[in-house]
Amino acid sequence: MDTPIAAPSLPVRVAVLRSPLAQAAALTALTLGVLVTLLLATGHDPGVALRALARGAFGSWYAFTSATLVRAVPLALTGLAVALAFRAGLLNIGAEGQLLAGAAATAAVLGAFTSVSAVIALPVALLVGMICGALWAGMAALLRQRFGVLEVISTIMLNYVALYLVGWLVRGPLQEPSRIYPQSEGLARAFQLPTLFTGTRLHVGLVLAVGLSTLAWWWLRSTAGGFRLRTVGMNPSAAFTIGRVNVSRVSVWAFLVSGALAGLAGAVELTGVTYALYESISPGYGYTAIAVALLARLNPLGVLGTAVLFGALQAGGNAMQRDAGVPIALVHVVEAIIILLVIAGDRLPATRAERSA
Amino acid sequence: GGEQTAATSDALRVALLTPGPISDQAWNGGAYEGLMAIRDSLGANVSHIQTKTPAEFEENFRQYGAQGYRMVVGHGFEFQDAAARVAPDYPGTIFICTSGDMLGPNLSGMNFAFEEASFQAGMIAARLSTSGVIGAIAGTELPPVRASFTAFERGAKLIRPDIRLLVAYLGTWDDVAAGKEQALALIARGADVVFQNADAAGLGIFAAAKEKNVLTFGANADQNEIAPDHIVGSIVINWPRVMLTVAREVQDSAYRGTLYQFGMRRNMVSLVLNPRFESRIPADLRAQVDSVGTAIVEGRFHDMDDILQPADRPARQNAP
Amino acid sequence: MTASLALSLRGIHKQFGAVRALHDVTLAVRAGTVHALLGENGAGKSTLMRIAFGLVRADRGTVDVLGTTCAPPFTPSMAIAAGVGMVHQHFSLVSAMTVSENIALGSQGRYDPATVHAQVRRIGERTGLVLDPNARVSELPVSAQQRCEIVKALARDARILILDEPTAVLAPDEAQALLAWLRTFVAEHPSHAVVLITHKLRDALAMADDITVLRRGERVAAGVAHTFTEASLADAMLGPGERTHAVQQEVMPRVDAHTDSVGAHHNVITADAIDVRDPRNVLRVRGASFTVRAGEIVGVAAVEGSGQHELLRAVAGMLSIANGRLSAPSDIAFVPEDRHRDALLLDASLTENLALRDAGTRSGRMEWRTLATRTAALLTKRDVRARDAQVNARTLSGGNQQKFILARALDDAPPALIVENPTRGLDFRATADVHDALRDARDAGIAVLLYSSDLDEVLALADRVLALHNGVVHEVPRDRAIVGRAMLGAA
Amino acid sequence: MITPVDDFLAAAVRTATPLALAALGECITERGGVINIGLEGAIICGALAATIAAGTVGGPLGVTAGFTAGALAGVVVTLLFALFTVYLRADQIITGTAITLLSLGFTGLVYKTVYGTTGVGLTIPTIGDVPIPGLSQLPLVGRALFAQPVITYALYAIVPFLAWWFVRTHAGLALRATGESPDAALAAGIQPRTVQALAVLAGGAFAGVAGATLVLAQSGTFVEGMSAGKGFIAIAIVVLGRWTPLGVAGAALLFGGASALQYLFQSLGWREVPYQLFLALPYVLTLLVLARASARSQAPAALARRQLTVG
Ligand SMILES: Nc1ncnc2c1ncn2[C@@H]1O[C@H](COP(=O)(O)OP(=O)(O)OP(=O)(O)O)[C@@H](O)[C@H]1O
Ligand SMILES: Nc1ncnc2c1ncn2[C@@H]1O[C@H](COP(=O)(O)OP(=O)(O)OP(=O)(O)O)[C@@H](O)[C@H]1O
Ligand SMILES: [Mg+2]
Ligand SMILES: [Mg+2]
Repeated sequence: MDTPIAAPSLPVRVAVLRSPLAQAAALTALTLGVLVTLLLATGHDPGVALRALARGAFGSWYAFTSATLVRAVPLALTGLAVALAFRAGLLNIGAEGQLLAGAAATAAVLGAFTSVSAVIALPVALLVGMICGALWAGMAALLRQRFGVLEVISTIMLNYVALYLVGWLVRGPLQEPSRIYPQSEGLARAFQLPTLFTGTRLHVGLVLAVGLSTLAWWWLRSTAGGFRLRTVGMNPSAAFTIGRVNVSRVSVWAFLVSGALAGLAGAVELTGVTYALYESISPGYGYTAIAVALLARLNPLGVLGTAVLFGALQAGGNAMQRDAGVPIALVHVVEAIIILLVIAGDRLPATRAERSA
Repeated sequence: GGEQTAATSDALRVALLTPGPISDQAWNGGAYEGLMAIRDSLGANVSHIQTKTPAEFEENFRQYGAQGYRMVVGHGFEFQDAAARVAPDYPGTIFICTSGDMLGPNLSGMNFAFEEASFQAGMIAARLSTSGVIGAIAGTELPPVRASFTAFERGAKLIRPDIRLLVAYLGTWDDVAAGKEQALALIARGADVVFQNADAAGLGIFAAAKEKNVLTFGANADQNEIAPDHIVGSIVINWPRVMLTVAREVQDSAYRGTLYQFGMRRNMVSLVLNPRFESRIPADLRAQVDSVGTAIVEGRFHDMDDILQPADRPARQNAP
Repeated sequence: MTASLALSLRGIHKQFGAVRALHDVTLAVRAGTVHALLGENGAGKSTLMRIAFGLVRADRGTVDVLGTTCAPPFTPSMAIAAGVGMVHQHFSLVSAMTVSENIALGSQGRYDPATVHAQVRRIGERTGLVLDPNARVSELPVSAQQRCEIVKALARDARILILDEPTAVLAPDEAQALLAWLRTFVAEHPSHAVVLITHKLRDALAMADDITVLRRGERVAAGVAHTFTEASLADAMLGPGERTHAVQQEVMPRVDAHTDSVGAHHNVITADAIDVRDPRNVLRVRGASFTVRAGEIVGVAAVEGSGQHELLRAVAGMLSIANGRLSAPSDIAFVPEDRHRDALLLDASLTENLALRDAGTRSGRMEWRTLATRTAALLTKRDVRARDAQVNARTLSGGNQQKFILARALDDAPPALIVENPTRGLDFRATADVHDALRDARDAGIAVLLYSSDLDEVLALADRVLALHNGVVHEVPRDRAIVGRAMLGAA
Repeated sequence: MITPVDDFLAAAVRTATPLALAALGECITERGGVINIGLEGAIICGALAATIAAGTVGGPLGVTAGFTAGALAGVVVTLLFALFTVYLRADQIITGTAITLLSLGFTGLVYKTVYGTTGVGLTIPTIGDVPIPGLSQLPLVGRALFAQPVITYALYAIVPFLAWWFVRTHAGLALRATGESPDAALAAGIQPRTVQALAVLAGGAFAGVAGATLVLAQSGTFVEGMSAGKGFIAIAIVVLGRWTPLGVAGAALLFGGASALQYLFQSLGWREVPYQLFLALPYVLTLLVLARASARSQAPAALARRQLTVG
């Protein structure tokens, strides 16, 4: 039944992009208007602040690679994790915890492998990170299959548990040898992911993120497994009735793969950026990932784009603090307004068209 | 956020990175106060950034280094790995990490002998406690926190060997309600003096002390006025002095790459008693506390030598 | 004249994007009459009535209810207040709520279940539409849901009742009872009126006072019922020269229209004393034994809730059997009754919907290009009206969706086919196409097991009939009276 | 005579109070078919508004002003959320995330503007515990249930009222119908969008009051980010409580109890046990309870129905 409430937006959307230029212009103007007003009201020179934002994100090769793209890597991997799960109809809010599990496992492996060649140790460590991310997600999958516990809630709970687990590990088994600091021992050079360009901090994690996003995009589109996952996400009942798809098996696998990707994000962040396990290793990448994935409409390739957008926002936010003296609170407000305007830009035309229908 | 002052182009430029909000009236707010002192006293151009995740530390250090900041302070042990990686690339910038033990040509750890004043606080707490149970609450367990709590317990035991210390951690530095509830739980177990190092969440501990009429201590800054009838005294780091001392060295090119160890000795850390409690602290105790203080300043006090504080160990050299 | 009109829609235009749903349509419903609204799938019947109920806003035109013009914005709550009640084609009940909660929905102030219970009982006594007010809608059989929809409208003193294909989900007896009641409704209240949307021309001719026919959004005929015949109605609905032999069969179905199977062969499905439990572990089928041979259609006749749902799914391999022995091929094709819930990916292309058929066993790459070609060929072969293979399933009309589903099921010549209410909600042209496809499948040697809540459909298609009552299966002769009695448990 | 059990139970109820308030509001919102992840933002805004209002007005009247301001602030923030999700039908989860970020930043900004770097300290008037004569003397539950601030007592009225309101008023039916099937609601003459908008705003008011409770009945101060994830926990509590007011109250109490147990365990001075184990306890306990009592089937059918197109 097609009431105005649940009208499918797909056919409508096409009619909408009629004058994208005008709409983009109007929206940009609105964005800038709100931001400028806000900055002026708080006594900041909007020109200086917004220039800092742009410079911090894209202003130089270093900023783009080492600030924006370095942040985009974990956002893309966790965003991909969320996108795959959502595509299978699973609300995995637990990428944060799975990331932490992956990072912790990687730190443990590399801590134990000090005498093993990096060529072996590093891939093994990343793999174990993925496996532990998958296992952490697997708990939610198990709770869902066996006990019918909604994954929305179990994954939130598991995020907190993971956080405290890491807190304990860095003060217990994984603590650095002097046993003073709550962190693991810093990785030897050989155990650090190589950087892509000298003079930047951009590491090969980017290649992994781009490669896996592309792979996931291709896999969802072109393989039977990917198609099966999509059928379960679109209509599990039809997938079972017509496709004879083993829905719960597909769900469990999707959950595990999602967890593995988030775990890899943690492993890559540890080996590519922080080089040690800290309690605060993730500034909430796993939560931001949900917005990254949804804004990309759960398209794995789109995730790369939105991850860069969010990475740029955060990189620019740091620069606004550093170079324009904008307090972090205001930086958050600015980031939120930009996100809201992106959402509005996405929905406004569609809404107008739906209303006229 | 840091304010930029109009300064001459060759003015000293100093940056501060804090892991938490500078409105906490404690660890982060104190350092920011120090930064402001540098700006006001030395006419420096200053910048501040709040950044919590290790992933961002290196980027911010590099950006400051590249922009020619002369002194960059990372406010916490967690900053030092990143600082050590960046320092060699920016020899013109001095990197300082609080609670750190790394050392290099342009990299120093800076420690506060928080435990010295904590020891004294413990002595007072033991005497003011009627129940024989005292408590200590922190956000999370960090090296200076642990050292401070150990010293607090030793000080208390010195006065009253049978005293019992209950320690609890909140897992957060800004959940005031959790701070209060944890304090109430300790109070319910008989603790009538609650020591704390919980930054913003510490306000909840003060609120509990007020409500249950027990005693507590301020930490990192002079917090005595927040609950004047219940805060016995505060362990105060004299942030303006600390930060100015280092900044002056940097400005005068007198920086020599040493580990900074600030304690009672140079009056950088002190137990500032709440005047309202002066009368409630018996003279003999007062004398005893003072004599411990003197012994510490004169280097004659060895009861805390085994409490691992980074500066007490040979400094780790920054690997090139 | 106007005064005697209960409902009057004039000059209604409605455009959905590129689709012209209604063009200058007028409908005049006289007080004290039953008015039948006819038309093929997609002709615009539902849209027109949704406009009368305020659910859809017309682009142009006026709506008068009981002599008063309803100025826009005209909303369902205004329609209800004005005395319009609508029973929707796709039920608009909240399945998680009870019957009485659903009936009370939309009022103000306190909700007192006792009052509503009393009201439900009163309406039940007056109309024969009996309901358990405490039952959850999700647990009701469709016929009871249908009653609930009607009682909901009556409980608000609806004076104009609009029923959108109310008989589509009812067993023939239930349908006859409902239609009879509609006549008493207008007979007892001369100021009231009924608009009845149906695909059954015979029902329209027998029950309605007036008839309006829509074709592709336009009114093509209107008048007093006795001025029409089935043939003239069919011509009006289809347009001149469209009445084929198959359609003729559907318009005027006779049991003797049955064509016998070319010849049945070996057993494809053999059930030996099987018990089936539903997912809640309730025993729904007890000791069922039967066979389905290649090249025959076996029809299952049963009233709603007798266990046919579970029986069909057990044979299709989707429910495990609790006891007994079942031998059936593993690649049975299944066409479930709820197309949107169980058979389609509504927001995926037809090609992807075709690929859904073996999504569970497929491996490796998806050959989308091949699949698209195959889909396109299938659309042509089975006369599925869709722009191309890449359009989303949602954009097809119900009839074409059903034809597509059947075509997909038969695409790779399965040994057996199980179909459940295959023509629910379809117009006679689409119904004819579906029936043709089923007979073709049988003639191609496929073993077909068919359930329909419409006994006439079972009798028209089946070579053998199984009567199912309360979970117990008996094979019975293909005789309407005998089958009817067996369905009700009478020997 | 106050026993450790009394203290533990009282702490459980205290901790549960703001969670229950926020979760009841979210329960209303979700029953209308909307999931408001921006709850955290409404809580922190409520907390700041309560701080400013109570501090400005001062005295016992200040507390009333504080709660009122908290509720209003919650409504104002969720108005923005409603605009995006109900009117523009934007994705509820991204919008909620943005609203939370916005609120955390905005409150930090306003706080600093109003109170400077010195902060507000402990100067905000608070409501103390009001023991009910007689009842508070009851064994075991007396102190826990009847020696609490007034806002907790308010819950004793709100929970049964909401439970009644959901099933015994037409407005309650309309709300539930909207969450189950907006189509059906529309056909019954209900305006689903209006209902959803109101449900979101009501949830915001409750969240704002929850934030005010953190300040006025608990800490007596404001700290940036003091909501500390309580909004997310409240959302989990709604699921745990199976979308019914009584269930939500019970779930909040369970979580409050688990937290109180955590505080209690830490206060016992078992130093050998890693403290993180205690901190994780409430979450682990919640998982265990969930595993015992699945909640899948009770979710409103149209909850968070996404406007999202997959590309
Ligand atoms: N919500 C909608 N969006 C777009 N087009 C629509 C919508 N609803 C109806 N239509 C269009 O209006 C036409 C009329 O549809 P309607 O549902 O009124 O047909 P109908 O006569 O009721 O068909 P049926 O017999 O199958 O119920 C359809 O062909 C369709 O193209
Ligand atoms: N979202 C949509 N976009 C475009 N057209 C639509 C949409 N939804 C429905 N339609 C059109 O509506 C027409 C009929 O829709 P409707 O759902 O009334 O079909 P129906 O024949 O009544 O199906 P059913 O028997 O399942 O009710 C179709 O021809 C289709 O083109
Ligand atoms: Mg229709
Ligand atoms: Mg139809």
